[in-house]
Amino acid sequence: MADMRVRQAIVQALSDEMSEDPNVILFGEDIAAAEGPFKTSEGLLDKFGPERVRDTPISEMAFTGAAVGAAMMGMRPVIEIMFMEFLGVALDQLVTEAAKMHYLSHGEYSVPMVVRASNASGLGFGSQHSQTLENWVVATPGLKVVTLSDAQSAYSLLRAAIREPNPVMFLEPRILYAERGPVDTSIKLEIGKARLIQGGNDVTMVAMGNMVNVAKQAAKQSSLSCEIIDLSTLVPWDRQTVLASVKKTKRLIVVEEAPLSGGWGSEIVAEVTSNLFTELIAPPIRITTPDTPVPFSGVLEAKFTPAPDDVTRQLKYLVETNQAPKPWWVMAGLH
Amino acid sequence: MADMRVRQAIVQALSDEMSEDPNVILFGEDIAAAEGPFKTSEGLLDKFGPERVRDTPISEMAFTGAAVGAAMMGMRPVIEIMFMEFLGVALDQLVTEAAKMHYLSHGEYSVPMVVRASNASGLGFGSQHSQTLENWVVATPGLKVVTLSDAQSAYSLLRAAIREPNPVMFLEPRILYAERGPVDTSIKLEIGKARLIQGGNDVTMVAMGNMVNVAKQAAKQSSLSCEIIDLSTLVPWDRQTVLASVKKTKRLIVVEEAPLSGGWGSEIVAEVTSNLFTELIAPPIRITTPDTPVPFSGVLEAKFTPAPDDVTRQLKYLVETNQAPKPWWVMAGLH
Amino acid sequence: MTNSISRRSEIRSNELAWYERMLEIREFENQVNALFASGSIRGTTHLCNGQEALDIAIASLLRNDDVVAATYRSHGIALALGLTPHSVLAEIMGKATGCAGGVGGSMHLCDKSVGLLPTSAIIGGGMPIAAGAALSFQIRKQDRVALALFGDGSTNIGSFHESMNLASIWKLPVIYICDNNVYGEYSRINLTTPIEDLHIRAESYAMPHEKVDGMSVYTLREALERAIERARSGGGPTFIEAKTYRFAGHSRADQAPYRPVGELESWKSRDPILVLENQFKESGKLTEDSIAAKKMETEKRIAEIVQEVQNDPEPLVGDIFKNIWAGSRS
Amino acid sequence: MTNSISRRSEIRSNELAWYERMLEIREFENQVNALFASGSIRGTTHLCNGQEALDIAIASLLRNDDVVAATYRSHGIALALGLTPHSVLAEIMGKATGCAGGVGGSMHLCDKSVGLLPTSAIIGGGMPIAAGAALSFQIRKQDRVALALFGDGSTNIGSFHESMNLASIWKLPVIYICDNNVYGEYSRINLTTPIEDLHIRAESYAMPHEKVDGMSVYTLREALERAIERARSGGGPTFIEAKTYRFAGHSRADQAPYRPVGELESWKSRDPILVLENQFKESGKLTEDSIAAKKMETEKRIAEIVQEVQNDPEPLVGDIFKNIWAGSRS
Ligand SMILES: Cc1ncc(C[n+]2csc(CCOP(=O)(O)OP(=O)(O)O)c2C)c(N)n1
Ligand SMILES: Cc1ncc(C[n+]2csc(CCOP(=O)(O)OP(=O)(O)O)c2C)c(N)n1
Ligand SMILES: [Mg+2]
Ligand SMILES: [Mg+2]
Repeated sequence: MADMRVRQAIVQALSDEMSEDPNVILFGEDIAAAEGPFKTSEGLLDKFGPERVRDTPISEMAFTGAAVGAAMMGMRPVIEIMFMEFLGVALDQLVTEAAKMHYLSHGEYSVPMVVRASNASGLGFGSQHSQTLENWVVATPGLKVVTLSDAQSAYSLLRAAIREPNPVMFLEPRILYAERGPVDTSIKLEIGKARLIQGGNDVTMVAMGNMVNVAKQAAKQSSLSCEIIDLSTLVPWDRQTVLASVKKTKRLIVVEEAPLSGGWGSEIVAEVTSNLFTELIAPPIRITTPDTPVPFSGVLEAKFTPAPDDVTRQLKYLVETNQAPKPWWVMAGLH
Repeated sequence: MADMRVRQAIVQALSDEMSEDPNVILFGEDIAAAEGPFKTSEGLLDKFGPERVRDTPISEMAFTGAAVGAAMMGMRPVIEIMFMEFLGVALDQLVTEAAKMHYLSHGEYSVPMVVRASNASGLGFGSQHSQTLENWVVATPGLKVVTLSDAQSAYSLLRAAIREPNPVMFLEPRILYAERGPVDTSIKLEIGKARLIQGGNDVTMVAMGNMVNVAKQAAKQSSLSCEIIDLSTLVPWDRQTVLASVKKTKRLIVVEEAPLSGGWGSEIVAEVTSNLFTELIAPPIRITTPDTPVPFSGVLEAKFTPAPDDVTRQLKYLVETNQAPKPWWVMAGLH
Repeated sequence: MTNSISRRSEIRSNELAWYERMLEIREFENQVNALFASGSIRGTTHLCNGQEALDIAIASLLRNDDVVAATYRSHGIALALGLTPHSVLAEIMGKATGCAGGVGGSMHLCDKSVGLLPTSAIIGGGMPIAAGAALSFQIRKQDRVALALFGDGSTNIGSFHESMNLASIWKLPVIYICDNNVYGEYSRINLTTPIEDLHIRAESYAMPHEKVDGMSVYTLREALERAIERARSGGGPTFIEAKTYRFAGHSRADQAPYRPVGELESWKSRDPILVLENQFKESGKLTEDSIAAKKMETEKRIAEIVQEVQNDPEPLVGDIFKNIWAGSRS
Repeated sequence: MTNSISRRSEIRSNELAWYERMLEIREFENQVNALFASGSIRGTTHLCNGQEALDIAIASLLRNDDVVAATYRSHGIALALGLTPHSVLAEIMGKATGCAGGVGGSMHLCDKSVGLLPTSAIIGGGMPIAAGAALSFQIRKQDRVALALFGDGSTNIGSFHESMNLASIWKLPVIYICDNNVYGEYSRINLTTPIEDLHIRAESYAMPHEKVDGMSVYTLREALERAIERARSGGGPTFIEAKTYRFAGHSRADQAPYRPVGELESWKSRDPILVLENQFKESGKLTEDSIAAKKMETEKRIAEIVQEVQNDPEPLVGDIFKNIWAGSRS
């Protein structure tokens, strides 16, 4: 079991899938000769050649659509959208074409493609290159949405995504690319299954991406017994695991990097509340980023995402009072 | 006070704003000479001339972006995206440019533009022309999102949207264009304020667009006392009005046309639950469309959106048992 | 038995079938128009009257393993490629027997057996998809071809530009065909596009291009043959502009009040059915009598199909939940 | 007092200021590069070394009420248009004194007083915005001009195509300028684009176009003057391709290992600063001595600014919540 950076785990997953299945092909901007702006395709051009690993023009709509067409013919294209925001010029192909293709062909065609995109904040890329933007790809029956949170999930979820018969939006929090972690290449993770990060009894914390790490640190520095679930797949999310956990802990906190208004966490809260209303002993809450664009300044960006301290404070308040705390940025005196 | 169709109310609002403010201009595909695919700009080319009322090429990205640029120079462009899905080729300009322009210019520029788009199902336009797609435009600080539900709100909210200093996504459920209703042109509605449709004590129903009508009919045919709120503005939504109502009724039902997974209703449920946890006597629930593409067949499409009967049944179950019912499509034996 | 594949073979092997199929398409569209007017078809329809020659030329040349990415205006190409009038009309009427089981409708036709990809209702939707299909042919070293069909107005969408460039730089076996029928919805092309010959846009991508009379099956076939040969032999993409005319309105009940006086009539004198009819009369393949007989046969056959389809079953309500996820049972 | 407007006047009235401003931009970029390397700048930066001539030519001709929509690679055009090195560097370093208060960063510069719209980090982002600004000038019958600046690789994005077509059909007073610096990120333009002269793409839109030496301020000014005159007088848009070269890597720490051997050196022999320097030396405007003095002055001044900015205050954390909604106080 090797220690790898997340970006290396991605390379490894791509490489392993490409070795096993000649239908797997890669394309995107500067992913071939330059090995990817974030080095997530290092060595793959050399290994698999220019037919299967291709640089594209700056044409997201065209190459996303090309992935749709190639997938319909039985290939398994994996494309890279360098920053999730760039889907804003190509969303049509993913949501309105790819996701509906199986349905509109009466089941005759399927679209086994993966759209990898780096997302989220933390590295000073500014307002147009730092959002999480899961909201663009939810509410789209036919499209699966997955987020990695560490090297192991990068490896195992990406492999699963490539094997998935449906289009998959695969989100990669950019800030994690350089993070190291153990990777056991024999571990299989399933799309649609949440990962139990740690067991606990006082509260269930549901997170994705880098917020899994924030939740872990917050739990560690608190004296509470926290059950932490890495949702991993946002669509379709693992109701069973989450509901079972909250049934046990009777409290729910979602830790997410999306804005409070319109973020995905409300979905978890709504479902849990509808289903476990009488069993909850405290209001389910969300700890999110505020309703603001992502600021560039390092000082501001550091305050934009909830830090472990902020989460710990919310956690403590919730469990001690069984009441919803004010938003962390209010607690922290920012607003 | 005249009776008007919704599409006429839109024309009237556009006309009145254009008369009062020379900066208001219109463009979109076939909105000038042909007066709009849904006749929502009837007579406006004649009245205001070809400088201010323009047909565009089939280039949503270009004309949405042109609206951004014109708005930054102080015009008040109102553009038409014929079907909401077409924003999938132009979302970038709205979400990543327009919404962040004030922020990125340190407050120097603002973008007073309105993007009108027809949306939602019911008329047999099929999977690629029938979605509600609010999810594309939420979670975007800097962008307001509004939905009309009748002729009065078409008129008054559109006027308010045009006067708004921020970019506004203005959603027009297509199925309502032909509906008639009274319009008092002196009534002003505010962006950000929900509309109380009827008072009641047993349950608060929050809806938008055509679902307001479904909620009304459902309430009428039930024996319960329902308070119905037309959210009108989804971003930023009127927490105060909704919370006050649920505080009184102690029960919440959101009736929405978006899919269960990823729809906007979860946001309302999550906020209400966090804030009024101890006062609720029943789990807040959502009555939505199922997680499927919109089917074309009339038989299927009629079953795709919750009908008043379905809502009545859910309502009854919730109030009688204080428990969450199964989804209406399960209750109705569809799945 | 009549199925898509046998109907496709017919049109590849038999020139008279071109004519018969054109009659079929025309009559089909007329009936769709009537059914829409009478309220038997809901939603929208986009008729192809006047544009049949291109559909026939394409179907007469492509192989079954080639693929076509077309648009909401695809009744004609669907029938030409072999889909039965029954399955297409049933889809348009939302019946369980439709080619997409009734969930698609007029804008979403599909038949994998003859390579018709689900048609897209989004302008530019099919253009990169065709490139992607071609990419897979190229990588697998298959001599298959992908073809994208779209209108004049659609050459103004970003996807057109990006797709053409990508196809060219990768030398993909794809053919882009613009059916220039002079209008995009209610706008004459000159009002939205500052050039007259759209095919010159291919220069921006160093892509071979030509313009061709869209009313003549034979002329279209010549241009297409060159493009197909180029694509199959590794020569890359081609852009073809077929000059034609939309005899019907844009969609639904549109009566096209925006046409200049005389324009429709002038184009109708070159009705592609008439053009082929005259060629076949000259060569003795058709006579006045055989023409009349064929027209009668077609009308009768389509009328019967309309009857049949009207009696076809509606989808089951549970069908709403089908075919959403590949590889899962639900 | 030095502010954006006075710096803008300078460059419009004084040819020597062109040279000084080019030195300033070059030295500024060199310092940004060093600051990034040393970890004092976070995120990313995109330097414009080698491309200064175009920025200067533009700023020397546009009026303050004209507007420019540019990109993430905009330190040069920002300084040329008049923004102070202090306010630009402060923005790049995320300081409260930055032109966007530190919330923008290197990719998002802005100054309304000299018409610099917030620069976009999205390829194609500014192109239609420039068209829209031009639309407002046209409707209000103002003789103002909007200008969009972008790179060679950006001519492959859909927005380019759509914006050019819209600008042309509406005859908007907008100028599209492609700064062809041979690379888009790490890809040489010929690997992504099958034509060499990008300006011919304007033919698709019946738009006047020309290619011009991007290393010479005077030549660029001539082309720009023609385009500006055309735009101001109602003649519509122009597309200009300026052939230049990016002396630095694409961004951050990129060392550009992908360059063919000798390419950089060959372009450096036509360094735009050198070109202008030689012209001024010939005409007697500059001497070896005055050049050396100016270079020293510039280095010293920029070094001081670096010091100052480093000591500037960070934004207040509450600033996260500012300027999100227009017209509201929060
Ligand atoms: C992205 C997008 N924008 C707008 C439309 C609405 N629309 C449907 S058909 C059409 C006209 C297309 O004209 P053309 O390309 O000439 O094809 P034709 O209808 O003439 O066959 C338009 C604008 C759409 N479907 N998709
Ligand atoms: C829509 C979109 N796709 C991709 C990118 C990533 N990106 C940033 S700069 C760049 C290269 C642009 O090249 P060019 O247009 O030649 O401009 P240059 O950087 O050379 O000035 C790319 C691909 C982006 N910012 N936006
Ligand atoms: Mg047309
Ligand atoms: Mg470049």
